[in-house]
Order: sequence, then structure tokens, then C-alpha cells
Amino acid sequence: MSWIVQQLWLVPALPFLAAGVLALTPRRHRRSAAGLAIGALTASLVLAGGAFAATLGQAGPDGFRAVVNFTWLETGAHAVRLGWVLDPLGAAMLVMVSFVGLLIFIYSVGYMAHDDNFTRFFCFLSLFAGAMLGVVIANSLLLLFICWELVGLASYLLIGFWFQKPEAAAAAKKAFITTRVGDLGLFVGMIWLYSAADTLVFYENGQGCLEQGMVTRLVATTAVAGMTLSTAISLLVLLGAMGKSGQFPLHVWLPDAMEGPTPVSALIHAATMVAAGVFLVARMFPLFAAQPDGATGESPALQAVTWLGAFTAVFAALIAVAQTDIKRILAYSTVSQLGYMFLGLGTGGVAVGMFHLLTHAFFKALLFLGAGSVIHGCHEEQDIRRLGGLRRTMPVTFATYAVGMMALAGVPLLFSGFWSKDEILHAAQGWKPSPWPFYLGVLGAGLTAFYMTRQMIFVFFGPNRTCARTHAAALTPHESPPVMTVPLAFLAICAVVLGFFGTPAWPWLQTYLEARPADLTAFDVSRLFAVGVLGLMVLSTAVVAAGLALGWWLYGRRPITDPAATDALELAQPGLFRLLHGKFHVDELYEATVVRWHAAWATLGELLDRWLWGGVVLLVHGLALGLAWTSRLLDEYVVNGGFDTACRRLVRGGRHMAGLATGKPQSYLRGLAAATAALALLLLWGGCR
Amino acid sequence: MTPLERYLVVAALLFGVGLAGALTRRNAILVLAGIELMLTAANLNVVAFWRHGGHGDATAGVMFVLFIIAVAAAETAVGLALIISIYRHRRTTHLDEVDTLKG
Amino acid sequence: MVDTLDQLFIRAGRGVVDWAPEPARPWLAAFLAAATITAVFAGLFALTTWLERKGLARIQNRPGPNRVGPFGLLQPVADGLKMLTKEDIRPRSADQWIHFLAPLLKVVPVLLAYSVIPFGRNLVALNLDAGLLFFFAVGSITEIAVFMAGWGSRNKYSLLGAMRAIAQLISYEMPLVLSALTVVLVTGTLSLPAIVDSQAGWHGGWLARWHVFTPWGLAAFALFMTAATAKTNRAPFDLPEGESEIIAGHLVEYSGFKYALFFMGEYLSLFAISAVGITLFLGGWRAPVAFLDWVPSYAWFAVKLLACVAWFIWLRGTVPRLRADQLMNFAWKFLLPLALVANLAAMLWQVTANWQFAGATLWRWVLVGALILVPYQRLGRALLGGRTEAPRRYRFAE
Amino acid sequence: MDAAFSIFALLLLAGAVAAMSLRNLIHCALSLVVVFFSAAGLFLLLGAEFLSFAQVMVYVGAIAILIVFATLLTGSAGATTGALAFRPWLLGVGTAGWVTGVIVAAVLNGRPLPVEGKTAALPTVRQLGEALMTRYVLPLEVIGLLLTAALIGAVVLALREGGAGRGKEPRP
Repeated sequence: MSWIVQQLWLVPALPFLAAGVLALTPRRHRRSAAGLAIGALTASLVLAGGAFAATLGQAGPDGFRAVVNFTWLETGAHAVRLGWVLDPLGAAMLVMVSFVGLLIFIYSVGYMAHDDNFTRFFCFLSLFAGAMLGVVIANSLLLLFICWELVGLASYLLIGFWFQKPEAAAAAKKAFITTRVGDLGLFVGMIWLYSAADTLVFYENGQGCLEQGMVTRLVATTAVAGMTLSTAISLLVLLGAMGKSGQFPLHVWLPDAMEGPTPVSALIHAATMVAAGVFLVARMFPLFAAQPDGATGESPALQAVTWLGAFTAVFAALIAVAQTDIKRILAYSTVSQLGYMFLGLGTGGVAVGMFHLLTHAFFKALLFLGAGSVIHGCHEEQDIRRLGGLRRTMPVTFATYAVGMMALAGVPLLFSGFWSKDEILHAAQGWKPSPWPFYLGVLGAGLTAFYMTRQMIFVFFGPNRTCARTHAAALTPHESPPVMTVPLAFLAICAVVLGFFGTPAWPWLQTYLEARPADLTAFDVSRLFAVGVLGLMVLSTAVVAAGLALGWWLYGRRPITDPAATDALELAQPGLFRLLHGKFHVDELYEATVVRWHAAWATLGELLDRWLWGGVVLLVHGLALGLAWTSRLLDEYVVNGGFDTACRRLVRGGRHMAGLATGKPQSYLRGLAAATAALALLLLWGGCR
Repeated sequence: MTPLERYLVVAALLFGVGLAGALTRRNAILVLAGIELMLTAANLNVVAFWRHGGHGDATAGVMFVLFIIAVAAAETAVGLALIISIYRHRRTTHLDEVDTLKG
Repeated sequence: MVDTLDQLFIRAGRGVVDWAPEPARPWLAAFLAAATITAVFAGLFALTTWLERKGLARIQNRPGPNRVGPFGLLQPVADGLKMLTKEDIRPRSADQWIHFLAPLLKVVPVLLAYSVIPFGRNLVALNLDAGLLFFFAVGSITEIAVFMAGWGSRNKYSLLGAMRAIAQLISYEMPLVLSALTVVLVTGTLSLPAIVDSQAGWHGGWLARWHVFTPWGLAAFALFMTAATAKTNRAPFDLPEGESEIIAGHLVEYSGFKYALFFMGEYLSLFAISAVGITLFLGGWRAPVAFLDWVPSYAWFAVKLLACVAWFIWLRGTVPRLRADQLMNFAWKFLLPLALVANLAAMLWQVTANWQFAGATLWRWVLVGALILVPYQRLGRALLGGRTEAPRRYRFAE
Repeated sequence: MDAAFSIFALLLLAGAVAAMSLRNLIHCALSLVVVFFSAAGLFLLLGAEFLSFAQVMVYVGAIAILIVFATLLTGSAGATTGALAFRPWLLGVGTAGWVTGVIVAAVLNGRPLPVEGKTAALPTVRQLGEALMTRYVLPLEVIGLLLTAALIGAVVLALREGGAGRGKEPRP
């Protein structure tokens, strides 16, 4: 247990500390705030690098894994244990998150220069970074869930950073609530797992819930509807992952999250947070992949992941084709790529999914930051129809954006996107249960190429349409300052370089993540030309070329000059274009069903509250009042009245009797004599005759 | 009328006169005198019964009357002392004026 | 012979009574007795008035009444005539009834008292079982009479005199009764003839066993006689009639026959009380010594009676009058306690009666004597209140 | 025998009526004496000789004098006190009449006593003495105590409390 593993908790702790300090610093210390945030993250990056180096050296039987656990909460017999773990999966994510985060921190110093809530922004960013790093190293599902919620909080705060804008506030609420729906699934799954496995720690020398002994026990018991317990829990965890990663039913919040500042979109909605869902599935992979020993074929959970991923990929790609906002196109592209990652996980396992996640993180961050510098340059203009012709005015942004676009589209050989997508398609091709995910994957790749070229042409080629805006004087777009363009360059380089680590010829990353047999680790170009691999590469290249050509043909030949001009695709397919532009009206669907249903429930509740409970309260109130009144009346007239009259009569009677006591002894004597005589009379002639 | 009844009737009449006096006279002393009369009537009754009412304990009647006489003497002494002290405070012996114990 | 002489009167009386018809016999006997008693004592009254005036005179070194009859013997008749012929004044504002009844109530009870006194051997008008009690009961009526006299005459001084007289009478009744009680204690009976019989027998064969010859008897007799003088308002205690005080006290408004009646009542009560004294202490009609026993019983009684009268007259002549408060203190603080002591002495005498050893009687005398004398000396000293008598300086009358 | 009884009874009732009705208090007191005497006489007739002498001695000798002294001390001697106002007077006499009526009625038609006739032997004074000293010794002691207490009480009550009563003219 090396020093680095012991101190691994510092990686998330430093950004948290920075967030705490920044929260207290007054707004005017802008420079020191940025410095503190960036410093903390660089420290974390160094530590992450150290940890990564540690994992490289010693490859254990199933890869390097070092665990530190401690008891957090002791309640009688039960003890809730937390802890952190260092393994290849975690190490890779650590490095990716802290490196990309650092670049985005530096970028946002320039981007947010004019904003007066500068320190607050960096405080939230540090908070987010800390939480994300926490998710990565967590060895217990509970600790993971805690950091997962913090990440959700950070995303809410960052989306709604410009809370003055109503749309931003609404978007933040939407994001938070939709992810909460997913988190609910994760939460129920967690509790179910705890009740079944009696521990939430992943790896604890044998007793951990992801270790073989516990997993076989979970698989053995059948939970609800014939599914094994592990499958049921995995599906619930998948629900959480869908929420956070914006998969099909719960993807609506991601496009609206673009209201937040662009570095936020880049960091959270491209690179890290959305990747958390995929990471969660990768972390819980043994549970997902668990099969009752007799069964064959894919485990139901992984089949679900695959189908979900494939469908979302195509679905999002279709919508992206018809969008006009530069960041929304990228948002839908992220949703689509996440679909691909799930597809990779479902068919190829952790290594395939993670490889695409890592590559996607870099080039998607690059694209977002590029869009950011475009918006920055064109004075907050986001509608691509009002952009155009920025090739000459923003050359660096154009160049880096082009690299990113080609990586995303999957231009062969040089760019990382091609290699990671190829791995997924290869795995999907070999997927036994059904060939359809492979076909959807190929279709998605083509669509991706098409909408990226559409966006490139609209934004960078054709005449510059910004000056057509009415009110502003001719605002000439200008290139972003170096503090923004340098990170772009770095990211572009990574987008290219990272691809080479996972090619079939030298699958280092896969072996690193899944500890494949030793022979595969050597560099061997010949594997490239294996029959299946080569054929697939040719197919995907053809598909990408087709997409590019279609894009250029539709938009490149006659770039539009009037922002109000109708879209070429719309001319071709007006109905389909409107459908796609309307995002399949999923929002309206939700609006119509969930929101109204909720509203109905709310009004019902309100009515219930007003009439039923109100009525009861009123009733009780009336009762009490009535009771009080009657008791007052009773007291007033019956008791007092009766009592007083009785007292008065008594007093009067008393006074009469007092009359008897005249004070004159003779009257007493008279009475006495008369009475005795009467008594004598009675006795003598009365009874005892 | 048997001799006994004669004595009893006389005693009753004496008692009645005594009571009438006690009830009607205003002066406290006379009320006391009335009471004395009643006591004498009672004594007369006792002796009459002792003498004529069958032989009973030979000395009972006499003893009884002796003690009554003694008590009557004590009572009169104290009564008159009271009357004198009342007179000294109220300057009057008229009973109907001494009625501060009125209810 | 002695017996016939002794029983002379009784036999005569019985003879007269036998002569009367049967139903009236008790009435006649009663009348006879009453008549003789009244006659005898009225006569004695007259004699005593003379005797007193003569006695006092001789004491005061003067001749006394000697004009009316030989040696003034008819003086009482003269006085009587004077009383009868004097005008009987009645104050206008006087309360007639009470004024008139007073002297009557003075005399009648005394005469009643005589009925129980045994003048001679079975020479007693009424031998009552509770004779002594009768005597005292009747004696107490005189107080009512004195009050009626004092109040009836509607005179401030007579009322004052009456109040003083009544106070004196009541105060001295207590010692009188208690000293008589000593004798009752010893003899155990209230009837006077029985008391006389209890004094029968002779000491050493010759001296009579009178009560007076016992220590307690002597003391009781002295007390009795003192109380008696006070009871009859005589001599040292004659405060009510004392001339120096309020002249005739409650008798101020009386004159003529009523005054005479009062006077007679006074003397009669004197005789009565001394008669009782004699019966109680001096052995009634018994002879003092054995060998003189033959003298008839009534004679002895008469002698003793005269002796007592002489004693009273002598007392009147010599002893100065007492002041009112001295009178009261003397009664309550001296006589009463001594009477109680006398009772105690009598009890002690009775208790030690059965001492047989030699000199028992002497020891008993010493013991009982001491029991009487010590309180006597202490009380006397207390009565003086620490004032010692100044040495007497005689000044002979020049 | 009846003559004596009727004389005494007559004297008794007349005295009583006089005592209760005479205007002058002293006359009333003196008529009381007559009542006591006639009562003593009746006792004699009834053979209770010792009682009659005790009656005379105590009542006439002590109580009558007490009453007379009381009348003098309370200054109501000369005064002529009338009876109560008419209504209470009537009430008083009425009640007395009622009570007497009841008693006389009871006496007259009451059941005759089982044993009629005179008590055989009249007790002598000696027997009375012995009875007093044996059977009735406790009552005797108590009476002694009572009389002492009454004596002291009367004296204390009648003592002049520091001349409080002086000064004001006593009303009749």
C-alpha cells in the first residue's frame, strides 16, 4: 500500500477545500480566486498522475487494485464503512477529469473575465471538480452516491449561474429534477443492494459487494418478475446512469443545460459529469455482467444497456441534424455519443466503453470551448444562421474546431474518434443476441458526420451574417485572447494523440483497463489487417465520407446569406425537418403528460387540502368554539345563575333563621318550653300508648 | 285524686307560674327567680314520687333533692354574679336590652 | 322523789292533754308547749333586761335601775308599759307591709327554734331527728327580717345598717355552724336530746363527761360562743345597733311596740343560741358533778342559761366595739379557719380514742391541744397584720 | 292532713304568682321567701324532714338573700319593672299555660303507678348520712367541687373590674 494510495483522499479534498475558501472570499479578490482554484486542481492533477504511475507498474491478477476502508458510522451491530480504491479504471478517469478540468479552468478565466460573480463561478467549479473526483475514487456505493448528489448540485448551480435569466433558472431546475428522477432509481437500487448484500463497499478483501463471492450470492436469488437480484439492482443503477448521462427518456435536460456559461457546458455536459453515468456502469460492471452459472448469452442488464445506447445514439443524432443553436447541436451530439458509450459497454465491456469515453471527453470539450470562443467573439450570438464566414476572422478557433469536428465525425486514421467508434462498432458487430445495434451504430455514425459538416459550413464558411443584426452597429467578430486559444490547442493535440493508444494494432488502453493476455500488449500492425477489423474500418470510412458529402452537397454548394432563409433540408423534407427541429416534441410530451399529471395531482392536493383538511380544521374549530360557547353559557346562566340564586336564597333563609336568634334569652326559653311540651305530648299520647 | 296526683298538680302549677314568670318578666333577676321556682317544683315532684311512688331506694329521693338544692344554690350564685357584671357593663338588667348575641 | 320533781312539768302537761278529746289532743299538746315556752322566755326576757341594766351599771360603777320596785325589779314592767304606750311611728314613705312584717319575722323564727331545745330530761317540745339543722335553718330567717326592717323603713341609714347587720350575720353563721358541726362529728347525730345523752356518764366517777372538758370541745365552745355573740348583734359585735355607729341601725324608724318586739326577738335569740350552746357543750340539763345529780334537770339548765346570760352582759360591759372591717376579717380569717381546725381536732380525738397505753389521755390532750393552739397563734398573728400592740398606758378616770 | 297541705299549696301558688307578677322587685323577692317556706312545709308533709330544713336553710337563708342583694346591687330595687310588651307577654304566658296543661293532663290521666302507697320507713338522718358517705360519696365530692368553683366564679365575676362601672348613673 504505497503512500499515494493512502493520500488518495487528497485528490477530491483539495478542490473541496478551494471551494470552501472561495465561498468565503469577497467578490473583489478575482485574481487570487482563480489562482487558488487552478492551483488546487493542478495539485490534484499531480497526485492523479502519481496514482496513474503507481497503477502502471504492478499489474495484479485482475489488474492493480488498492483499497483503503474505514468505518464512518457505527449503529449497534451495523457499521457503515466508506473508503476509496485505486485501480486502472479509476486512475484513467482521475487523470482525464483533472487534466480536462484544469484546461477548462484556465479557459474560463478568460471567458468569465467580464462577469462580476467571478469568484462565485470558480467556487462552484472547484466544488464540481472535487465531487467528480470523489465519484471516481469512491470504493463504496454510498460515498459514490454522496459525491453523485454533489455533482448534481454543482451542475444545478453552474447551469443556473446567471440566475437573473429566467431560462437559465428554469433550465437549472429542469436539469436538477430530471437527474433526481434518475438518482431515485440509483437510491432504491443502493438500498436494495444494502439490504441484500448487507454492505455497500465495492472491494473489501472478499466481502465487497462487487467481489465474486457476493455477486454469486446476488445472482443466486431471484428477485422480482423472474429477474435475478443482480439484474434488478443493475437496472435500477442503470436508471440513475441514464438520468445523469442524459439517455433517452431522461435526456431532455441536457440541451436546455446549454443556458449555463460555455466552460460549464464543456466541463460538465461534455467531459465529466455526463460521463459519470457511463463510469458508474463501468464501475458496477461485474454486477451488470453477472449471469446465473447455467445461463448463456448476454446478461439481461447488458442487453438493456446495449439497446438503450443504440436507440439513444440514433435518436439524438436525428434531432441534432435539425438544430439551429450551435451549443444545442453539440449537446445532442453528446447525447448521441453517450449512447455509443453505453452501446460499447453493453457489447464490448468496460475497455471499449471507457476508451470512447476518454476520447470523446477531449474532442467534445474542444468543440464546446471552440463554440464558446465563437460566441465570445460574436458577442453572445449563438444562432448558427446569424454566424458564418468566421474562417478568416477566427483562424485558431477555426483550426482547432476543425480538428475536433473531424475527431467527432470519425475521420479515419489520424483522429481518436475514429478508433474508439470503430472499437464499438467492432464489438456491436460481434454481439450475438441481435445485429440491429450494429446497424443503428453505423447509421448514427453517418448522421454524426452529416450534422457536424452542416454546423461547420454554417459557422465557418459562407458569408458573415452577424452584421445583419439590426440594433448593434457592425460588430466585427474578433479572435479570442490566448488564455482561451491555448487550451483549445492543447485539447486538439490530445484529440489526435489519444487515439493511438487504443488502436487494434496496439490496444494498450484496453489491456491496461481489462488486463488482457500478455501477447496482445506488443505493438503489431498486422492485427490491423485482420479480416474483420479491416472490413469494418473500410465500411465506417465509407459511411463517414457519405455523410460529409451529403452535408457539403446540401449546404456547401450555396451557403445561405439571409439568416431568415429556410434550411436546405427543410426544403427537401419539410415534415421530417420540422419534426426533428421540434426535438420529436418529447418536451411537449412530458409537458402534456408528466407535468400536467403532476399539476393535476397538485391541484387535487390543494383542493384536498383546502376542502377536506380545511373542512376538518374548520369543523374542529367550530366544535371547539361551540364547546367554548356552550360552556360559557352554561357557566354564565346555569352554574352561576343557579349557584347565585341558590346562594341568595340560602342567605335569605339564613337571615330568617337568624331572626330566630333574637338575642333575648326569654324567646329561647319559650321555644325550648314549647318544644319539650310538644315532645312530651307526642311521647305520651303519640306512639308508645 | 290520689295524694300523689295532688302534689304533682301543685308542682305542675308552680312550674307553670315559674315558667310564665321567667318568660314574661323583663328583669333578669326575676327570670332567675322564676327558674328557682321551677327547680322547687321539680324538687316537689321528686319528693312526692319518692314518698308516694312505691318504695324504691329509701334515701334516693332525698339524696336527689339534696343535690338539686346544692346545684340550684351554685347556679343562682353564678347567675346573679353574671347579672351584676352585665349590669356593670350595660347599666341595665332588662333582658330585652341585652341582646347583642342577636343573629 | 327526785324523779317526780324532775318530771313534774311533763306529768302535768300530760295530765292536761289526757283531759282533752282525742282528735284535739295533739293540737292541745302543741299549744300547751308553745304557750309555756313563750311565757317562760318572755318572763326571762323581762328579767334579763333588768339584769343587764343592773350588771352594766355595776360594771360601770353605778347603781343601775333601783327606783321602780325593790332593787328596780319592776323596771322591765315599766319599760314594757312605756313601749306599749309609746306612739308607733311609721314613716310615710315606708313600705307598709315590709315595715310591719319585719319585727314579726324577727320573733317568730326564734320561738320556733325553742321547740327543739331540751330544757330538761325528756322536757323537749319537739324531738326532731335533725333538730340542730332545724335550729340553724330557722335561725337564718332572721337575716330576712333584718333586711325587711332595713329596707322597709325606706331610710338610707337603716338600709346601710341592715346591710352591715346581714353581712355580719352571714359571716358569723359559718363559724357557728362549723363549731356545732364538731359536736355532730363526735356524737354522730343531729338531734339535741341525743347529744345531751351522749354527754352522760362521769369522768373518774365524779366529773361529768361534758364535751367542753375535751380539748376540741373547749375550743369549739369558745368559737361557738364568740360566733353566738356576733349572731345576736351583742357586745363587741353590736355594730348595727351601736350608738356610736348608725344609732339603732335598721331599727332607726321603729318605735313603740315594734321596737319592743325587735328588742325581745334579740334577747330571745340570745337565750336560744346560748341554750343550744349549753346542750352541745355543757351537757344540757346534766349535772356537772355526780353527787349533785339529784337536782332536777331543768334547774341545771336554768342555772347554766343564766350563767351564759351573765357572761354576755359582762362581755358587753367590758369589751370595746369592733370596726366593720375588723369584724369581717375576724370572722373569715380567724374564726372560720379555727372552726375547721376544731373539726380536725375532733376527728383526731376520735381517731386516737382507742389508745390504751398509760398516759394516753394526757398524750391525746397534748397532741390535740397542739393541733388547735398552733393555728390559733399563727392565725392570730396573721390577723394582727404584723402590728404589735403598743404597751398599755393606763389613765385612770380623774 | 289535707288542711295543712291545702294551706301550704295555697301559700305556695299565691307566693309564686305574687313573686312573678308584683311590680316592686323587693316584694317579689320576699314573696319568693314565702314560696320557699311553703315548699319546705310540703316537704315536711311528705316526710322529708331533713330536706325541708335543708330547703329552708339554703333557699331562705342563702338564695333569697342573694336575690335581694342582687336587686339592690343592680339598682333595680326601687324601680317598678313592668312585664314585657303585650305580644311577648301573651306568648310567654301562652307557652307556660301550654306546658302546664300538658303536664297536668299527663298527671291526671296518666296510668297509675304500679305500687301505690307511702314508702314504709322514713330515713333517719343517720341513714341519710351513711347513704351520703357510701353510695353517694362521688356526687357529694362533685357537688363540693361544683360549689367551690361556683363560689370562686361568682366572686371573680362580681369583683369590680377597676371601677369600669363607676361614673355613669345606673338606669332604673
